[in-house]
Amino acid sequence: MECKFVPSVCSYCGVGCGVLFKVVDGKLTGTLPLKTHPVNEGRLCVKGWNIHDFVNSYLRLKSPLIRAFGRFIKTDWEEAIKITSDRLKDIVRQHGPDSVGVLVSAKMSNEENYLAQKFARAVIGTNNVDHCARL
Amino acid sequence: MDTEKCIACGLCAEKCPKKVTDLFNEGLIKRKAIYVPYAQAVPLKYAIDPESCIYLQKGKCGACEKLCPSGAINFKDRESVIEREVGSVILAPGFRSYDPSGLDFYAYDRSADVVTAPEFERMLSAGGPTAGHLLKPSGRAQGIEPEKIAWIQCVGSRDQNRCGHEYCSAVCCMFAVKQAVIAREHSRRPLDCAIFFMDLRTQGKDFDRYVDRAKKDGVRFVRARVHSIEPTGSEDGLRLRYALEDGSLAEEAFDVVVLSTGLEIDPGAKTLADRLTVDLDADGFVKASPLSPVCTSVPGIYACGAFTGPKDIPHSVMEASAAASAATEKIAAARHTRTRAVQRPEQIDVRQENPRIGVFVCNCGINIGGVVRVPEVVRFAETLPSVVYVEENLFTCSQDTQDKIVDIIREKRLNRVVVAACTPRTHESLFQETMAGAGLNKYLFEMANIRNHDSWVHANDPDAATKKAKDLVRMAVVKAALLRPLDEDQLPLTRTALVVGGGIAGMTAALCLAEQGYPVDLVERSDRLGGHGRRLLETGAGEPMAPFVEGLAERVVNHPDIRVHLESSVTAVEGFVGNFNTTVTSADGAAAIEHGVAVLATGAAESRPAEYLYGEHPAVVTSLELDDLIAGESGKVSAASDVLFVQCVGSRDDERPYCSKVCCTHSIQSALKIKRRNPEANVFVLYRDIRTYGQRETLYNQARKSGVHFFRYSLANKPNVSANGKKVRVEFIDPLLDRRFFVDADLLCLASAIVPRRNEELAQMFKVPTDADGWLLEAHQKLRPVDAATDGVFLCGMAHYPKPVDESIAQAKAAAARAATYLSMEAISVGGIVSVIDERDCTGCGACVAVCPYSAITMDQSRKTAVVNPALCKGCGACAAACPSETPKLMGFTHAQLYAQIKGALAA
Amino acid sequence: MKDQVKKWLESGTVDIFLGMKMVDGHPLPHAFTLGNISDLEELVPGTVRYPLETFAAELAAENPDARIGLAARECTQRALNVLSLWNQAPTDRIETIKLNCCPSPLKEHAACSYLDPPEAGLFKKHFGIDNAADPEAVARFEPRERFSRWMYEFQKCIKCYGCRNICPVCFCEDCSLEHKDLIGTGQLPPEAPIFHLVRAVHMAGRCIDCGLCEEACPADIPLRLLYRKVNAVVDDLFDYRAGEGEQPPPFNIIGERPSLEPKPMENGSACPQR
Amino acid sequence: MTLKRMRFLQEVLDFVGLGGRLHMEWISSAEAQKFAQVVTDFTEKIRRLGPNPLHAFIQPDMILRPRVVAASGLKSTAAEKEDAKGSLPFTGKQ
Repeated sequence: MECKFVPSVCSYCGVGCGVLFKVVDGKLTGTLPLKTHPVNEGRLCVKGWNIHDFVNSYLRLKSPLIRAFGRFIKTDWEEAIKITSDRLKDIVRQHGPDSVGVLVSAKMSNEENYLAQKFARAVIGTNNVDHCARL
Repeated sequence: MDTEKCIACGLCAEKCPKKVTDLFNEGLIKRKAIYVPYAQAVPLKYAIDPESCIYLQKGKCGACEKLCPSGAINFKDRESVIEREVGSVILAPGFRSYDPSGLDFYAYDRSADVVTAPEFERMLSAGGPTAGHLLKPSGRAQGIEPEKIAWIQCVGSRDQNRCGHEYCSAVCCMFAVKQAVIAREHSRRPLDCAIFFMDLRTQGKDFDRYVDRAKKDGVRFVRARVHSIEPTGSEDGLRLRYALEDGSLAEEAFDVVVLSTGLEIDPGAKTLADRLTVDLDADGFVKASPLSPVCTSVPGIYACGAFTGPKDIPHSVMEASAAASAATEKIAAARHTRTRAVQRPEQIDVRQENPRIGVFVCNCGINIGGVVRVPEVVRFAETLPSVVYVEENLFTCSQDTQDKIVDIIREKRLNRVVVAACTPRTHESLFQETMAGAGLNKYLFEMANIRNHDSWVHANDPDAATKKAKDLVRMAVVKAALLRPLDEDQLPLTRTALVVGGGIAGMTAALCLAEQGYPVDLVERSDRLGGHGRRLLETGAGEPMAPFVEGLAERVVNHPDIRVHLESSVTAVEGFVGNFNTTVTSADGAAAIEHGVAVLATGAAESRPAEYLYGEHPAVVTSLELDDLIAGESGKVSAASDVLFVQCVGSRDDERPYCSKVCCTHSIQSALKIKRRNPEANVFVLYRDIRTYGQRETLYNQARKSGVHFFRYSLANKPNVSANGKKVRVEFIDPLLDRRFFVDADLLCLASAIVPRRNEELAQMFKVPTDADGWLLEAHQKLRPVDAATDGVFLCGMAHYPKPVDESIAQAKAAAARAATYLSMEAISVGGIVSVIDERDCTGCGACVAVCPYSAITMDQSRKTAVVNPALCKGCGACAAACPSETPKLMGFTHAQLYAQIKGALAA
Repeated sequence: MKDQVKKWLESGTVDIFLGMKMVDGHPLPHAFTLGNISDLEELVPGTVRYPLETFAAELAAENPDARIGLAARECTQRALNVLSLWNQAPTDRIETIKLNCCPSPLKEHAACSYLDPPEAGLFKKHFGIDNAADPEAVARFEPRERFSRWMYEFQKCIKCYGCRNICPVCFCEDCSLEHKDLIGTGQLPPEAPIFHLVRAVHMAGRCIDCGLCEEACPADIPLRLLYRKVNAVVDDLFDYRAGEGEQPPPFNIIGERPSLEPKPMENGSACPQR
Repeated sequence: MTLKRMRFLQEVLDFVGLGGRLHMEWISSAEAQKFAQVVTDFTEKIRRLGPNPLHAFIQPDMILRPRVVAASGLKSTAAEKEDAKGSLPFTGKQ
């Protein structure tokens, strides 16, 4: 029986509320607002309260999937990336870079989000990039 | 009247031109010649009173026949003789209320404001002539309310001079108190209620408590025999004249006087008894021995209720069951020989199907159709979701419509049925039967009551009634869409009984069951059977007890179907009705007994008085000890020249507010024995109220005639006892002379209270609660007097409340009869409308366990979840309401279904 | 306190001790065990409150043999009593060390984050309900104004469920607040006032007045005030105070108290009360 | 049990300003007259209390317009005031 309380920052949006994770035997079992955090002062929104739920969700994707024949087929990263890049290249070639949009989310780190916009602007060549926490 | 066709719409009575005095309402109002005898009549069907019907008397009229929408009236119907071959006959013709017309001093004939108790009962009833509104009979038209009401007890009872009824009617004291309390509740103004009585005979269970409450509430009790009632003709109303206890004369005026008229046997019942050669006693009651209370002089004919002696409802209900038991014992072999099973098609599984609802809207002749625009409701129902078929019927409940419904269910592949008609109370089972006939689960049925709740209530407003009918149909349809088929399982049961207690009650119950062919285990704590019965000398009617108890014990011991466990006690109980598993422990070890039902007959005990020098002076004994002395032919009794009895020792006081019920009769019998043995002896009885209820009154009269002296004392002025050599000096005040007396008694007999046994553990094992005084609690005082709240557990004898031998025997037989209702079943049907708890959502908080009135929910501590036993669940829904997270689902009434219904109601 | 916890851990009186530890200036809940016994140096009473009793109850349920120690404020103790009553916390396996918290006539000092709620703003004062107000003061508003003020507060709700999530005495698996038949879904603010009243009803006989709900409320709804009224009603009607003693709550005992009469419709009603 | 819950709910509803709109009465199935009387009286009472104030608040954009909301319903109807007199201050133990 091991029980830990880990302070962290909510990954949902740009506000950056302090959260406290309850970790029992290595598993994230609960989220609480961090009472002393200057941003949220012990309050959270419904998303923040349920961080442990999405972490532990059985619906989370654990490997890349390809849609073929109308259903999803499990695959490895190498193939997934190859197919994605091939299709993106095709689309950009046929319809131009502005036919592609990049959506990223708060569940990624800042660095990843930075890379995503870099990818959109520098690689694809479009300004169509957006983020769910663009408050 | 064809009761199959009558739909109780009431049209016939509305149009019937003939008005007749309503006997049910004690002649206070009129009814028609075609009528329903009283509002709660079952079945609710109209009847024609042939003596008053114009058509039957004069051959003209027939208005009802023309108007009846269902053609139920058949004037050609004639009286027919029906012959049946039966093994036993039970007589229960009841009683009639004494008619005080002849008693001129009570002015019953002369004043409308002098009424009998049954008349007053109707005046108080919400279904009565004044709808429960308390009005002065003489001022009913003007709406004048009474301010003072008097009750006069013992009218037609305890009176040999004017009405020839020596007996006490046993029930009047209690009903007068009840009427006084209710009258005060019904009155808008403070009502002065006074009860004039001789002895207050409220000996039943919890009755004295009720009286105490009435006194506290302000009902006056006046100990006086009213001499006369004189109508003054003025505002004063009725003048009562009476003598107070000290001899002074008193007068008081009242608005209304209620005569607490006694019970007597109807001449018709006497004729019936004559025809059957059943012996009656001088009072007209069935001659029966207290040792075989429901048997008549003719074998195979049994009697119960007031026909065997005046008695109250609980006692009558007990006797009814006892008579049923006695009537089946001899013919038990014929049980089930004439029953047939119903053939039904196999059930269709509709669980995977989308709801396909059929709605049948009933016109009920013009009963509904005359107010509600049924075609409009039909069109509306067609628009409701999941409804695939709607039909209008003239009479949905008629047999041909039933057959049609079956066809339509098949043809349209309906899997839910809604009937918008009358009340499910009377018709749901009929339609469910139809469902089963079409192969549908009977719980896929829902009813909307657009008659009683709608067309009857809003008869003057067809628009509103039609709107409401739509709402009701919508509610039923949205609920029906969520209905699920429910299963009923057949649970096998162990067809044996366990009887705890080997006294008279326990032995009687065991014998009755064994005689009906059910094996019985009888557990007795002591080393021999008989209990207190062995110490009693004789019954109230003077029959010796010893041979009876001896004979009973012998029959029990020798009965092949009874196993007697002496010096044993119950130490653990598991299971539930039909499947109990009880551990009986004796010196030889523990034995497990499987049984289907249990009868608790653990008896009571005589208390040891802590007053009046009991245990300190050899001359002071209790009633049972005096019995021992008399039986032992002790010189102590024969030599005694002064014997004194003190009643209510430890009963009817603050500590034990109940009456021990048997002591008055017991003491008077002992007093008579002493008098017989030594007529020179002075015998005194100090009492508070002499409660020789029913025909025991004869003993009281005998005692007084043979010179036994009776003195009343009150709780505030208890007699004072001191030692005086070998004698004890008893000082007391005679209220009539208001003087202090003393008696130097050779023997002082204390009528000590009967106290419950300390058997909380046993009660808890069988989940039977005890009342405030420690007596085992029955499920319903009047209607289920021998059933415990727990299914399959029954009680009888003194464990339930102190009572004389005849009542104990009757109750024991009753318990056996009730137990046999389970034992005669092939299996117990469980499931249907019961609560179901989903383990995944249950947090094990125990709220449902605490509120379940039937102990049907237990906590599985290892899984931390509550478990419902469907065999015990009655579907009351208390658990569903108590649970903070709505986890218990009451099948057929789930939260989802009820919410849908509420939303349906508000959807308009 | 540190010595006491150390003694408990070393003697095996408890396997785990839940208290507060200072981490980078933040007092955080922490599970002290024999393995990290040196952490005890940082053990603090803490001015902020987390529902430690909930953690303890969860741990106890997961580990049927574990013995748990707890730094308990008075509200923690009350919550434990309630949880025990509802069969949710094995109090025989939970040891507590009392903290000096709620103020009393004897001790003014109290380490409780709730003690000085922020002053209500002007708008809230004018149209809403001051969190620091007394239930009696709220009751003095006229009914319609009372309703209006409550609705102003309830409508700020963002349905974060924080009040329920942090509540130490909320333990249902299947919460009525998420019951779509009771409370409509997909709208914000949630069906007011139903959402808050449903919760208020569920708190009856259970709320131990710790105030964590109000502390956690991002919309500053005076929840503690509402539940205080609930508690007062339960106390007045049933003579029951949740968290004190071992009496089962009134809604868990079948039967009515004879003195409890339905509320009369109004004075001089045509239907006299019996 | 029902009585307990209803008594409790009456007080709580009253506290949030919806008092007098919940009533409970014991009526036996034999007391049709009483039933009709109670329903009539209660209907009449509700009519006097006026429409449910809740309806004034159910507007989709309510959250954006708290000022309007707050201002819209600070006045009690005469009947509500009267009812408040009967029910407040809370009388407590009975």
